[in-house]
Amino acid sequence: MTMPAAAPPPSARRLRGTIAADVPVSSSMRRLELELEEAVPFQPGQFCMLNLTGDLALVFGRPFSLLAKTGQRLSLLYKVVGRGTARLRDAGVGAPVTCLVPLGRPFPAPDPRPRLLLAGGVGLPPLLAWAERWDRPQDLRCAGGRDGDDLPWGLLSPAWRVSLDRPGAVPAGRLAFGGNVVELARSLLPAGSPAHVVLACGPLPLLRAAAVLAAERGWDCSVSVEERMGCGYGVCRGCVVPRAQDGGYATACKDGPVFDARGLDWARFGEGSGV
Amino acid sequence: MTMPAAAPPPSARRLRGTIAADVPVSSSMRRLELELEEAVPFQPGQFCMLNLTGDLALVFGRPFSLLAKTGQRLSLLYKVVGRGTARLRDAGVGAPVTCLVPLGRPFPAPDPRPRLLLAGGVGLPPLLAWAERWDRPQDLRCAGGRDGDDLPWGLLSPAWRVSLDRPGAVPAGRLAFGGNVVELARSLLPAGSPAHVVLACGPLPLLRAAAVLAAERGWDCSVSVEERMGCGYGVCRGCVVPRAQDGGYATACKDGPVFDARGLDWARFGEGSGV
Amino acid sequence: MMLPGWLAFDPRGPLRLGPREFPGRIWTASGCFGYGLDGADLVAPGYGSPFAGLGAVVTKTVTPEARPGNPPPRLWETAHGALNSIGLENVGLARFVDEIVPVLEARGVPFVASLAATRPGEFGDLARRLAAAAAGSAHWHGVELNLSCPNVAEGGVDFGRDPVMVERCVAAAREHLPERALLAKLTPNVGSIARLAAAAARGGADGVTAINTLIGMDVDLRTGLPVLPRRRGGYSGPALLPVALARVDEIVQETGLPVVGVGGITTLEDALKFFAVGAVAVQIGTAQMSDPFAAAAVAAGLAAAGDPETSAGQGRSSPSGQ
Amino acid sequence: MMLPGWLAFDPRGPLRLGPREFPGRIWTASGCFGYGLDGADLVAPGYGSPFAGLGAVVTKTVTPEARPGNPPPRLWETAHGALNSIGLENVGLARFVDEIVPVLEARGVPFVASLAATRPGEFGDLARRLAAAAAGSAHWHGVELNLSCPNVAEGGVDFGRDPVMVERCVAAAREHLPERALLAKLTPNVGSIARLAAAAARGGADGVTAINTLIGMDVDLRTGLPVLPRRRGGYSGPALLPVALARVDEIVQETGLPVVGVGGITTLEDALKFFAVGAVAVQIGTAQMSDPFAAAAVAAGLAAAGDPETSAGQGRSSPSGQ
Ligand SMILES: Cc1cc2nc3c(=O)[nH]c(=O)nc-3n(C[C@H](O)[C@H](O)[C@H](O)COP(=O)(O)OP(=O)(O)OC[C@H]3O[C@@H](n4cnc5c(N)ncnc54)[C@H](O)[C@@H]3O)c2cc1C
Ligand SMILES: Cc1cc2nc3c(=O)[nH]c(=O)nc-3n(C[C@H](O)[C@H](O)[C@H](O)COP(=O)(O)OP(=O)(O)OC[C@H]3O[C@@H](n4cnc5c(N)ncnc54)[C@H](O)[C@@H]3O)c2cc1C
Ligand SMILES: Cc1cc2nc3c(=O)[nH]c(=O)nc-3n(C[C@H](O)[C@H](O)[C@H](O)COP(=O)(O)O)c2cc1C
Ligand SMILES: Cc1cc2nc3c(=O)[nH]c(=O)nc-3n(C[C@H](O)[C@H](O)[C@H](O)COP(=O)(O)O)c2cc1C
Ligand code: FES
Ligand code: FES
Repeated sequence: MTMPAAAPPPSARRLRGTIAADVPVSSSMRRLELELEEAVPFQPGQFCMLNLTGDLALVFGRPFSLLAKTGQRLSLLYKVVGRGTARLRDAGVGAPVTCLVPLGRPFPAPDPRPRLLLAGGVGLPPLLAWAERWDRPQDLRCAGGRDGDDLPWGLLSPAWRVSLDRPGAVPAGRLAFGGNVVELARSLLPAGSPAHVVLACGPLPLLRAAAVLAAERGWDCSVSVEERMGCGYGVCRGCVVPRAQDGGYATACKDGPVFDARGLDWARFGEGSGV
Repeated sequence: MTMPAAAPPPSARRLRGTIAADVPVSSSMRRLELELEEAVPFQPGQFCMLNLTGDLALVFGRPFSLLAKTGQRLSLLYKVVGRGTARLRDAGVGAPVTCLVPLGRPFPAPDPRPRLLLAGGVGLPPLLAWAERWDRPQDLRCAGGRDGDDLPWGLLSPAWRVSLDRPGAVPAGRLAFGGNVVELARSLLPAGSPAHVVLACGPLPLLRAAAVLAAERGWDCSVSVEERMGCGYGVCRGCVVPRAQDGGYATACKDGPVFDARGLDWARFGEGSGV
Repeated sequence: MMLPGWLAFDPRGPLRLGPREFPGRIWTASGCFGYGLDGADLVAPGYGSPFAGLGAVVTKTVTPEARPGNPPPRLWETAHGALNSIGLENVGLARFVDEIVPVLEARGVPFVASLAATRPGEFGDLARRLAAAAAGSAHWHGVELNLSCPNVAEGGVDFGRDPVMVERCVAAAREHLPERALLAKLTPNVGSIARLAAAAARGGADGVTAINTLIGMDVDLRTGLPVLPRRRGGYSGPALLPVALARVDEIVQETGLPVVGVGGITTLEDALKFFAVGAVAVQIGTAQMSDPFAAAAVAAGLAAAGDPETSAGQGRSSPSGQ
Repeated sequence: MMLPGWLAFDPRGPLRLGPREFPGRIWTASGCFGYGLDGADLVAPGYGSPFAGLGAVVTKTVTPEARPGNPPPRLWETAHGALNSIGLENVGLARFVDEIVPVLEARGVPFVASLAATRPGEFGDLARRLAAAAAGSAHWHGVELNLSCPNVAEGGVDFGRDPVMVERCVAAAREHLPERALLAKLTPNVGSIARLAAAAARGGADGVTAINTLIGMDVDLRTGLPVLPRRRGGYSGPALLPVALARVDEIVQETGLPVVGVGGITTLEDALKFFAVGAVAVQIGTAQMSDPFAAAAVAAGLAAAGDPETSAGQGRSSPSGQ
C-alpha cells in the first residue's frame, strides 16, 4: 500500500515583515520569530523562503521549515551554517524580511496508524510542528542530536525520545540514547513491532536509513529532503532530487520537500557533492 | 610669486576602529567620530579613506577630510549623497571601520599674509580644521550653504561669514549673505583690498570662481579638489586632475587634494561627467 | 517617480518587434520563471498577480525531445551572483505545445517560446512544429532561439559563437515564423557579440536578446572540488549587470538592431540603464527567482512613473528606440 | 588556519616559473599597486610593510612612450565591482628603466614588469631595452605581456584575442628574455581563452596570467549617459571571481600550462580556490587598491597556515602544480 498523495499545497504569499525575536534554544540552534503583514496557515512539513530585504550580499532566499504560528507571527528554528544564516543572525530584531510562505507539500495528515517521527539536525522543526499539531499518544517521537548541547531540550516534551551521536550532557530528568536516531528507533521498535508510518526529516544519511528501515518492515515512509534552492516556488528546476519512476528529477520545493520514500531513486540520490 | 610646495605628507597608517558617534549637525550634514587603534596627527586639508569593515557592497573606501582629533578619536563631517554615505549612516555607532589616514598634501601652513578661506558644501571640514588650528584674526572665513538649514551653524564661530544660495532661515544673532561664497568674498574684499592668499575647498564651480578671483587680483590660491578615488594612496591613477604644465594629469590623492590653482588646467578640468 | 527626460522613447508603451506588438517592455527571462504556469496562484499584499503588466514571459527553453537535465547540485550562490547548471531540463516540444501553450493562451499570458537545438535543421523543425500547433494563439508573440546555453554537453555556447551557425539557425527558424517576432539569444562568452548580432539579422531575426550567462565557477573549499558536477556553469545575477549593459551597448552602437537586454536586472533603475543604451525591452531572470513579483514590480513602477520633466533629453538617441 | 588536505602542492613554498624562482605565490596585479614604489611608507599595527611576503609586484603596464591616459572620471564603483578606464597612463619604458627599476632593485622588491605595445616588433623592442637596462637586477623576475587592455584606443583587447598575434608578440619578447619568466596576460572577453594560452605557449611563454578585466559599463541615471567618457571600461573586483576561476580552470584543463590567477581575489580563501583549480600563483588587484595590506595579509595568512591534516587530498591533482 502506498501513501495517498498529500493535498496540493495552498497558494503561497509573498509577505513583508520584520524579525520580532531571535533567541538561542541550544548551543547551535536559534528560534526566529517573524512578524508578517498577514497571518498564514500552514501544514507541518511546509517551509518558507526567507530573504533579508535589501541585503545585496544574498542572491537567493533561504528555505526554512515552519514551526509554529500565532496570528501574524511565524516561528522557525535555524542553525548558523554559512553566509546566509550568519547574516540572518547578525541582522537582529527589527530587521526587515521578505518571505514566500507557505511552500511545498506537507507531511501527509494523520490517519489511525501510529507514526514514527525521525528528526535529525535542522530536520527537527517540521516534526516538532507535526507533534504539536496532532499530539497523539500512539506516535513515537525520536530526535537525534550531535551531542547534548545541540538539542533544544526546552522544545522537546518528555514524549520525545532522544539520541546523541556523541556522549554529552543531558539535562536533569531526561534520558538519551547513544547512537543515531534510526538506531534509537530500531531499539524501540525491534523486528516484529507493530507497523508504523515513518516520517523522517534530516540530513540525507538519516533519510536513507529511515527508508531502509521502512522498506525492511514494509512500512510507509515519508521523507522531507534538504536541497539547495533558488526560487522555492517551482520555476528554476534548481532543487531537484532523483525520481524513481523514470530516471528523471522531481523538485524539492514544489513536488516536495516531503516525498514518499518509494518515489525517490536512492541510488542516484546525493551523487553530486550535494548539500 | 608662487606658493612654496607643501611639505611631503607624513606616512599614512591603516588603522582599524569603530564608529564612536554619528550625529546630525545640520539638515544635511553629520559629524562622525571614529575611535581608532592609534592616534594620528594630521594637517588641515588631509583626508582619510574610510571603509566599512566587511561591507561586501562597497568595493572602495570613501575619501573624507579630517576635521579634528582628540587622542585616538578622529572626527569628520559628511553628507549622505549616495550608496556609500548612506551605508555609513546606517552602519551606526559600534560598526567596525578600516581607515587609511592621513592622506594627501595639506593646505600650506600659514605665513604672515592673511588668508581668505572659501568653503562650500562638504568643502567645509578642512577649512574648519584650518581655522581651528591657526585661529588668526587677519584671516577671512567664508562658508557657503544651499540654504539656512544646510549649514552646521553650531560649528561655525561668529568669525565665519556665511552665504546662502537660496534665502532661508538664519539662526538668531547670525548674518547671512544671499549669493554664493565667492560673491560674498568679493563683496567683503572689493577690488583694491589688501592681498589675501585664497584657500578654497568645495565643488568645482566654487574652485573655478576662486581661481578666477585670485588670478584677477594676482593672489596666490590653493584649491582642494574632490575627485572619485579608488586607492587614495597613489597607486591606481584613478583620481586624476588635469595638470597645467604638460597636458598630463596629477593625482588628487597623492599630488593633491590641495593644488596651487596655477598648476591646474582649468580648461580641461571637469570635462568628463566628473563627480 | 518621474521618467528621466533623456529617454529616447516612452518605455511605458507597447513594443513593436518585427510582425508583433508586445503589450510591454518588462519581460521575464527564460529558465527563471518556468513555463509561465507556476506562480499564477501567488499573492502579495498590494500587488496583482506576478504576471500583471508583463510584456512577455519567455518560457524555459525547450528542445526537440524532453531532457532530464544535469544531476544536482544545479545551483550555487556566490557572493554576488549565482551559478547554475540546470542542463536544459525541459519537457520537450511535444508536451510544450500540447500542455503548456493552451494554458498560457487560456490565461492570456503573453509569451515568447525559447527553443534550442543542435543543428539549423532542428531549429527549423522546432519552429515549424510550434507554428503549426500554436497558429491560432493570440498571446504567443515570438520565439527566442537559445544559441547560448553553457550547460549542455552538446556545446550550446560553442555553437552560438560561430556567426555562420547563428545565421543559419535563425534563417531556418524564420522560414516558419512569418508572423511572430524572432529573437536570437546571444552568449557574452565571445569576443565580438555585435558580429553575432549582425549574423542573426542576416538570418532574418527581428532583434537579439543579450546576454545569456557568463561562464563561471566556484570551488568547495572543504573538498577542493568544483561545486557543480560539470565544473563550470552559468553565472547570473546582480554581478552581471555591467557586463550585460556593455554588451547591449556594443550591439546597439555597432549594429543598431533592436536588443532585448538581460543580465542582473532587479529594479526599475536597472531597467532604465538598459533603455539608456538603447535596449527596446528588458528581461528579469535571477531576480525573478528570488521574488516572483520582481518583474511585476518593475512593470508596475514603470507604469506608475510620471512623464519626463523635459522632453528634450540630454541623453543620446537610441537607434532602435521607437 | 590549516591548509586543506586536497592541495596538490604547497602554496607556501617558492615558485619556479621558467628560468626563475619567485619567493612566493601571492602577487599584486598590474595597475593596482602602481610601480611598487608608493605604499612603502605605509604602516598598519600588526603588519610589516605592504610588501612583506609578496612573491612579486607586477608593475603598472608600461608602453614604448609615456602615455597621459584617459580623461577623468576613470573609475566607477558598481554594486559589486569596479569599472576603470585609466587608459594605460604610464611613464614609458625609458623612465621605467631609469627611475623605477633601480629603486625596486635597491629596496629588494621582487617584481614582474608589465609591458604593452601594439605590434609584435614593439614587444620585442621593449623586451630588448628592458633586458639590456636591467640585466643586473636580481629582483626582476619576469615580464608580463599585457595583451588584453580594454581601455586603449589602439584596441589592446582586439589584438589580444587573435592567437596568431599572441604567439608572435610572445615570441618577439621571448627572444630577448632568456633569463626571466615570461607570462602572457590574457583577456576573458573571448570565446576560448585556452586557445590564446596555447598560442602563448607556442610563442615561448613560461605561463599565462588570467584574467584581465571583463568589459563592463554603467550609466548615470541623471543624464542617461555612460559614466566613463569612453563608454565601456574594465570590470574588476569581487564580482569577477567566478569568471576568473572558470577561465583559469579552462586553461589548466585544456592546456596544462602554469597559470597565474587573477580576478576578484580578496582573501586567502579566494586564493585557495585558484590553487584548487591548478593556478600556480595568484595576483590581487582591486582589493589591493582598497587596502594596501591586502596582498600582504593573504601572504601572511598563507605563511602562518599549518600543514594539511591529511596529505592524500580528495582534490584533483593539478597538471601544473609543483
Ligand atoms: C525544505 C527545507 C527546509 C529547511 N528547514 C530548515 C530549518 O527549519 N532550519 C534550518 O536551520 N535549516 C533548514 N534548512 C536548511 C537551510 O535552508 C540551510 O541551512 C540554509 O539555506 C543555509 O544557508 P547559508 O547561507 O547559511 O549556507 P551556505 O552554505 O553559505 O549557503 C549557500 C547556498 O546553499 C544553500 N544551502 C546550504 N546548505 C543547505 C541545506 N542544508 N539545505 C538547503 N540549502 C542549503 C543555501 O540556501 C544557499 O543557497 C532547510 C532546507 C530545506 C530545503
Ligand atoms: C579629498 C576629498 C575630501 C572629501 N571630504 C569630504 C568630507 O569631508 N565630507 C563629505 O561629506 N564628503 C567629502 N568628500 C566627498 C565624499 O568622498 C563623497 O561624497 C563620497 O565619496 C560619496 O560616496 P557615496 O558612495 O555616498 O556616493 P556615490 O555617488 O554612490 O559614490 C560612487 C563613487 O563615487 C565617488 N564619489 C561620489 N561623489 C564624490 C565626490 N563628491 N567626491 C569624491 N568622490 C565621490 C564615491 O567615493 C564612490 O567611489 C571628499 C572627497 C574628496 C576627494
Ligand atoms: C536557473 C537559470 C536557468 C536558466 N535557464 C535558461 C534557459 O533555459 N534558456 C535561456 O535562454 N536562458 C536561461 N538562463 C539565462 C537567463 O535567461 C538570463 O539570460 C541570465 O540568467 C542573465 O540574466 P539575470 O542576471 O537576470 O538572471 C537561465 C538562468 C538561470 C539563473
Ligand atoms: C584601476 C585598474 C588599473 C589596471 N591597470 C592594468 C594595467 O595597467 N595592466 C594590466 O595588465 N592590468 C591592469 N588592470 C587589471 C588588473 O591587473 C586585473 O587583471 C583585474 O583588475 C582583475 O583583478 P582584480 O579583480 O583583482 O582587480 C587594472 C585594473 C584596475 C582596477
Ligand atoms: S528551487 Fe526553483 S524549482 Fe525548486
Ligand atoms: S585614488 Fe588611486 S591614485 Fe588616487
